[in-house]
Amino acid sequence: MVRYSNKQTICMFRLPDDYFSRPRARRHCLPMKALLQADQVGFTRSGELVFEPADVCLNAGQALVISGPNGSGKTTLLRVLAGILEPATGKLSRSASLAFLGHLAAVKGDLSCRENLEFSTRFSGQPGMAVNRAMARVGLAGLGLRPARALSAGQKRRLGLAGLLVARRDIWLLDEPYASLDDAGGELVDQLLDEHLAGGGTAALSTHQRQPRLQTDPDRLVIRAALRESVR
Amino acid sequence: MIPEFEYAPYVWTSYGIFAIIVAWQVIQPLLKRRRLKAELREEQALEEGDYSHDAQT
Amino acid sequence: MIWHNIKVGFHRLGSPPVFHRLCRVVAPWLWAGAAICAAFGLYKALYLVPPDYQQSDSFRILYVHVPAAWQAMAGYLVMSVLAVIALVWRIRTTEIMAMMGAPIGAAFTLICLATGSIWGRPMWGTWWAWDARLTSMLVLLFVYLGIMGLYAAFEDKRKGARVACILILVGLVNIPIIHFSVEWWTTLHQGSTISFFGESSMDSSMMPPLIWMVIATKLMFGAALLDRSRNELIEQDRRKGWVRQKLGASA
Amino acid sequence: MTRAMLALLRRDLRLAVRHGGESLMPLVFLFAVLILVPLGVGPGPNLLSAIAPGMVWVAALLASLLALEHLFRPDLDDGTLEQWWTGETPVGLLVMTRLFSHWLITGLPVIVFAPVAAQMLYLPDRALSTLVVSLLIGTPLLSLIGGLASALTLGTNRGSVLLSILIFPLVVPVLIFATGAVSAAADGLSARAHLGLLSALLILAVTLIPLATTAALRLNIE
Repeated sequence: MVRYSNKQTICMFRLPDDYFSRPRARRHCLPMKALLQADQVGFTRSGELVFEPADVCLNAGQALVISGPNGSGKTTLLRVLAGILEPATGKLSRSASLAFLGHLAAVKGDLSCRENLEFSTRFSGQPGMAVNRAMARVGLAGLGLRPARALSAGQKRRLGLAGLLVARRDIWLLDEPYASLDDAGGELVDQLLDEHLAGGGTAALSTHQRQPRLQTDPDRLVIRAALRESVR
Repeated sequence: MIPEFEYAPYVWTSYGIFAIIVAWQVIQPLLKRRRLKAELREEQALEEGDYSHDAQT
Repeated sequence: MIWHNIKVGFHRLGSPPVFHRLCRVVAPWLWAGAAICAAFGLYKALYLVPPDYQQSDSFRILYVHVPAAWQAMAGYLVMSVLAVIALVWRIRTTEIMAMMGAPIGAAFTLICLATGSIWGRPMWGTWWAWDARLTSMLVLLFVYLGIMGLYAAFEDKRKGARVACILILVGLVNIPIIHFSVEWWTTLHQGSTISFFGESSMDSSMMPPLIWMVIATKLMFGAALLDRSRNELIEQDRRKGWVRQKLGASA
Repeated sequence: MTRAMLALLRRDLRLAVRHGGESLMPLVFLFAVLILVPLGVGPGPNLLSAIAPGMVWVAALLASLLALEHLFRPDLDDGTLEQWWTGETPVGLLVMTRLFSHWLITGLPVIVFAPVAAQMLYLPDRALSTLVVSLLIGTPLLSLIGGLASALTLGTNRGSVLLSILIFPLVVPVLIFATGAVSAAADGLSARAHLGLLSALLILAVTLIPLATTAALRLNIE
C-alpha cells in the first residue's frame, strides 16, 4: 500500500505588493481527476523567488505544456512538482505515482542499457513494459548489452524514455523531452505521450522548441521569472 | 603601576592574548563595514555612470 | 496568545531593516557594558585578589581562561538555539546570526586554548598536555572551523546557512559525547587528571572578579554577534533597496 | 519499499565490482599502513603491539574516508540522486542503503583482514576478538559519519578539505572507545564498558544521522 503525503509550506516571503491583484490564469482543476495539484508553489534561490509562484493542476488524460523563456524557471518548477526540491511557498499535493525525466538521463554509464532499465523497474516497484520491448519501442532494439556511456546524446534520451515505459507510473514530468532528439524521436515522444494519456495518466512537459502534437489538446502554462527586488 | 607577579610573563601574555583577540572582535566588524560601504558607494557610482572611483589608467 | 506574540516579534525582527537598526542601536551599549564589566573584573583580578598559596600568581590566568572557555561553550548553545529557529521558521536574520556566532565562538575557544597552554607551562612544565578540558576545547575549535568553512563554501548563502545549521545541531549532540569520551580517555591514560584548582577550595575573594569577567565575555559575545550579523546582512542584501536607501542617507 | 532498497544495493555493489580497482582501495590502504608503520617506527614487537589498535583503527578510518568522494557525488552528477525523491520509498531508507553498501566496500574488508593485521603488528591474541568486535560496531559508525559529512559538503565545489575538518570532531569518540576497548583487552582487562559505549554511539548515530543526512542532501540537490 502506497501512501502519499500532502505537504504544506507556509509562505514566509514578502510578495510584491500588487501581487494578488495581478491578473492570473487559474487552471481549472477537476476535483476527481486531479493527480497532482500545486497551489502557488514557488522556489527560492539565495532567498529570492526564482519564478512567479504558479498554480498547476494535472488531470488524468490531460497533458500540460509549460513554456517560458530561458531562465524563467521551467526546470525548477518541474523539479518542485516532482518533489525533488522543497517548495518555498504554496502547497503541493499528489495522489499518484510519479516519474521525472530531467535533462540528466539518470542512467549509470558503467551499466548496460538493460541493467539500467532493470534497475528502474525494481526501484519503482511497479513493473511496466518488459525491458526488451521497451528498448524496441524507443528504437534501441539490440543495444541492450551496450554500456550506457557508449550511447549518443539522442540515444540516451531514448533510453530515458524507455525508463518511463518499464515502470508504470501515472504522472510523467518531462523536462525538455524533445531536446537532442531527431524528428522521428519527437514523434516518438508524442506517440508515447498519447498512449500514456489514453491509459489514464497525466504529464507535464516543458519545451521551448517543438510543440507537442497530441490527440487531446494540452493545457498550457506560461511561467515568468520572478521580479527581483532592486533599486531600479 | 603594573603589578610584579611571580609568574609575570605568563600572566601578562595570557591577558595580552585575551585583549588582542577581543580587540579583533571589535575592529573586524568596523573594518568590514568600512570596506562594504566603500564598495557599495563605488557600485552605486558606477551605475550612475560616474567613473571617477575607477583606477587611473 | 503569548506564543503568537513571540512569533510575530520574531518575524518583525526577521525584517532586515528592523534588525539592522536594532543591531546598530544595541551593539554599542553592549560593548560599553562589556568594557565596564571587564575593567571592573580585571582591576579586581590583578590588584585586589591575593596570590593563591599553592599556585601563587599564575592562577590569575583563570580570570581570562575560564570565562573564555565558558563563553566558547555558551556561544555554541546560543548558536544551536538560533539554528533551531532558523531551520524551523526559516527566519533569515537568525540564520545569519547562527552563522556569525561561529567565528566569535572560535575566537573565545582560541583564547581558552592559548591561555590554558600558557598556564600549563608553569604548572605542569609543558605547553600542552592531553588534559580532558584542553583536548575537548581543541575539538570544539575544529567544530567551529567546520561550521565556518561549510558556510563559506556555499555560493547561495541561505542554502549554506541551512546546511551549516544542520551541522550545528549535529555538533550539539556530539560535543557532550566528545567531552565525556575525552575525559574518560585521559583518566584512563594518566591515572589521575591534573587539576587546575588543586586541593584548595576557592577563596571567597576570588569569586567576584570571575563573575565580572563572565558577564563581560557574555556581553562581548552579544555585541560582536550583532556587529557581524549587521555586516553580513548588508553584504548579502547589497543590491536591495533598503541598503541603498540607508547608504544614500548616510552618504 | 524493500524492493527499491534491494535494487539500489544491488546496483551499488555491481558498480563497485565493475570499478574493481577502486573498491580494492581500502584493502590496499590497510596493507600500506601495516607495512609502512613497522618500517617507520622499527620492527620492535613491544612498540608495535602497543600501537597496533590505533594503527588498525586509523587505517579503517582512512579507508572509509577515501571512498567518501564517490558516495553521493557521481549520483548527483548523473541525475540518479534526484530520482530518490520521486519514488515512494522514504529517502532516509535509501540513504541507509547507500551507507550500508559503503560499509560493505570499505568496512567489511578491513574487518575480514583484521586478524592478519593483528598478527603483523604483534597484537596479543587475547585482544583479537575485541578488535574484530570493535570494528564490527565501529566501522558502521564511520560510514554513517562519513555519509553525513559528504552530504553536507555535496553542494560545495571544494569538498575534500572541508570533509576532513567536519569528520575529525565526529570520529574522536569512536576512535577513543574503539582503541580503548582493544587496548584494554590487550592488557588483559575487560573491554565491556568501551564496547557498550561504542554500541550506544552506534544506536544514537543510526537514529539521528540518516535524518540529518537526508535533510542535507535535500538542501544540496538543486
